[in-house]
Amino acid sequence: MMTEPTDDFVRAVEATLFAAEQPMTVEQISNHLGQADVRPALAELERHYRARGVLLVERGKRWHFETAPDLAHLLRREKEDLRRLSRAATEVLAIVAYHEPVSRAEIEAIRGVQTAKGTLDVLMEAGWVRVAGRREVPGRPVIYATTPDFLAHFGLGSLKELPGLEELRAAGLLDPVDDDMIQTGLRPGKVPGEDEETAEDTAEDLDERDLFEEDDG
Amino acid sequence: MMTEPTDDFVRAVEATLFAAEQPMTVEQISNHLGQADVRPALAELERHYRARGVLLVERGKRWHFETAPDLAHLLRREKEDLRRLSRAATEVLAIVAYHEPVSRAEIEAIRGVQTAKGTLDVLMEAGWVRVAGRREVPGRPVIYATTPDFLAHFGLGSLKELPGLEELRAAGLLDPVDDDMIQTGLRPGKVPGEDEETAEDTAEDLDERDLFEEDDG
Amino acid sequence: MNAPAELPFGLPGADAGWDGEDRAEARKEALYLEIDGWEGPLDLLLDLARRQKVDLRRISILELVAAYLDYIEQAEALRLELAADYLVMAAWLAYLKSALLLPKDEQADPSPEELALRLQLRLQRLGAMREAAARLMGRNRLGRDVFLRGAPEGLRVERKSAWQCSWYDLVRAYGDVKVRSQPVVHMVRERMVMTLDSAIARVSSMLGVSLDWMDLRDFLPPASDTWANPQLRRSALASSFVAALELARTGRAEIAQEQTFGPLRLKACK
Repeated sequence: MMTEPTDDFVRAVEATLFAAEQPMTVEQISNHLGQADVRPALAELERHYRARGVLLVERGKRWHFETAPDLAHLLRREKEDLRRLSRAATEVLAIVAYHEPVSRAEIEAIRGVQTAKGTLDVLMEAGWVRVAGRREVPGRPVIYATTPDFLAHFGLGSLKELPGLEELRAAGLLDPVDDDMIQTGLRPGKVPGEDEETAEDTAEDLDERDLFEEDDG
Repeated sequence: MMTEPTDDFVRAVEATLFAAEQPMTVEQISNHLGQADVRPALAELERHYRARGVLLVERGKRWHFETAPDLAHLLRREKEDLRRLSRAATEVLAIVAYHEPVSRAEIEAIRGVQTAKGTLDVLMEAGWVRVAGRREVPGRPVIYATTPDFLAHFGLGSLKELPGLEELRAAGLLDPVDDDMIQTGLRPGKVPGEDEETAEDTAEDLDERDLFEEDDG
Repeated sequence: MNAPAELPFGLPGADAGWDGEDRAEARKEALYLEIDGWEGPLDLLLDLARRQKVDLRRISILELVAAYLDYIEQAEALRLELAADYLVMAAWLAYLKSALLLPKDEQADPSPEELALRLQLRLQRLGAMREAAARLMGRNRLGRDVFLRGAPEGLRVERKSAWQCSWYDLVRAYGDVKVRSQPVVHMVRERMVMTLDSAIARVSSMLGVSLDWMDLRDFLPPASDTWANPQLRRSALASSFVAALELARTGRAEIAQEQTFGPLRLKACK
């Protein structure tokens, strides 16, 4: 493919817009290039770039180059980081699974601590929890439930396959883990608030902290 | 003028390089575009842009778009923020480029004068010169070389494009600096050494002082 | 921008500026006034050599030496601390000059011709680099003559989190919540005590056996095994005292105490 020689003035407009740090109005380009009429050059450039990976576009009377919208996905590369759910998020997920549908206030009542909004967001981002409507009580709180992805991820046919309280007790999962933890949960004079989550995190064992770190790769 | 439809992969390479904030190697472009071979696309783009106001150039194995040099008079910015180099710095830069890798003692032997440490620092700060290891000779002196940014800044595809390189080489003017020249040179009885730095700084060209304000004297 | 690129290397007058600046004129004026403007003796020599208006390969070394010594002589205002290098060079050049003028057979090794050649080569090398620097600086430079894209969109690497959680983590977490939220019942720990009933039984049975006054403490069980526990003994003492009062009230025992805090004695009623 042989390109026709391009008019030097068109080339100058092209270079000016390429190097510009801001979109430019016709007047600005013209001022830059000795007051010449730049409209025909802009029209020609616009036509030329229409077929290319970069477009010359006018937005609000200002011209600039931008990458073609159909290629936008190429300019973003996704990288997946494996991240372990925090203890708080795991607890909230478990409560949703055992009690669904539940409102945030109910989750908080069961957990005994306030739940940061971010925790539910993480679970929804993970695709395990969804908004399942509103409860028809005063205030109409949003209620949450698990998703089919949740069942798939944990290898469950249905929520009924989650072990019941008796089974948990038999497995030793309802034994006090250690006194400190119980005391943390019952610490008197604790003021509930959004920063609760942080306070709790601090009291959590170090292992979890390690797990929090992103394992890249 | 009707432009032929451009291959989507070529458009993708074009868009990637347009959007990139840094010059990119073939590998980087390829990583960004699903490991495909980008060389044919680069060749086609390079050819296409040759006639335009913006060029696709390769500098030290990295590719980027830049405005055409013949339009410089139209684009040159009024307040030039390029740092003005002292004569000493430009000479040292040329010596590093034409002789690389080169030690400081070799630079000094060619210039017949001790080089203030600040001169090399200025070039390294500009990103044009880097430490390229040590020469495996007694004393293991640090050796310096140019960077890809140096090539990009001065519009060189590689060091082979340095002006007059072949003539200089043919004339023997780029032969390695021998020990004799470093040790005795034109200053019999005088051995270059670090302790002369201070005296040398004092003797440095005043202009260099003014331009870089390196008053650590 | 001047274009030194057309000038072949080593030609006189090719001393272009550096970074676009040409100071040659200024330096000619300064030549006889100061020495600060030179980048060392080799720089001065190069400039003097250029004044011969011939190729650096064809300069007359004798003429150059003369010019240099002349310059040093005239530069009366030399600041000695700056001039040491220049004076060393002057001495060396004076030696070179005299050696060049000597008859051949008296010449040392390396020969003065060899030394002169080396000097010439060094001047050529420095001259070449100076011109190369000027040509380099005169190129179309990025950010001055040519420009990168002013506002690149940038290539982004988006990080997406793939959340991990195992079945065990989930169930364990639920267990933890349940444990933590269990209602807490406060229970007073059971302590070993001697009940009042058993104290009354013990004291009254022992009173029936003895006819004399007995110290209250003698009614306690012997301090062995579990009764060795001091807390339990205090409990037994307290209970036995209450038992004694109860027995006295019901008329089955007499209590006597000779002084405050003295031993409490007990005897069965007749």
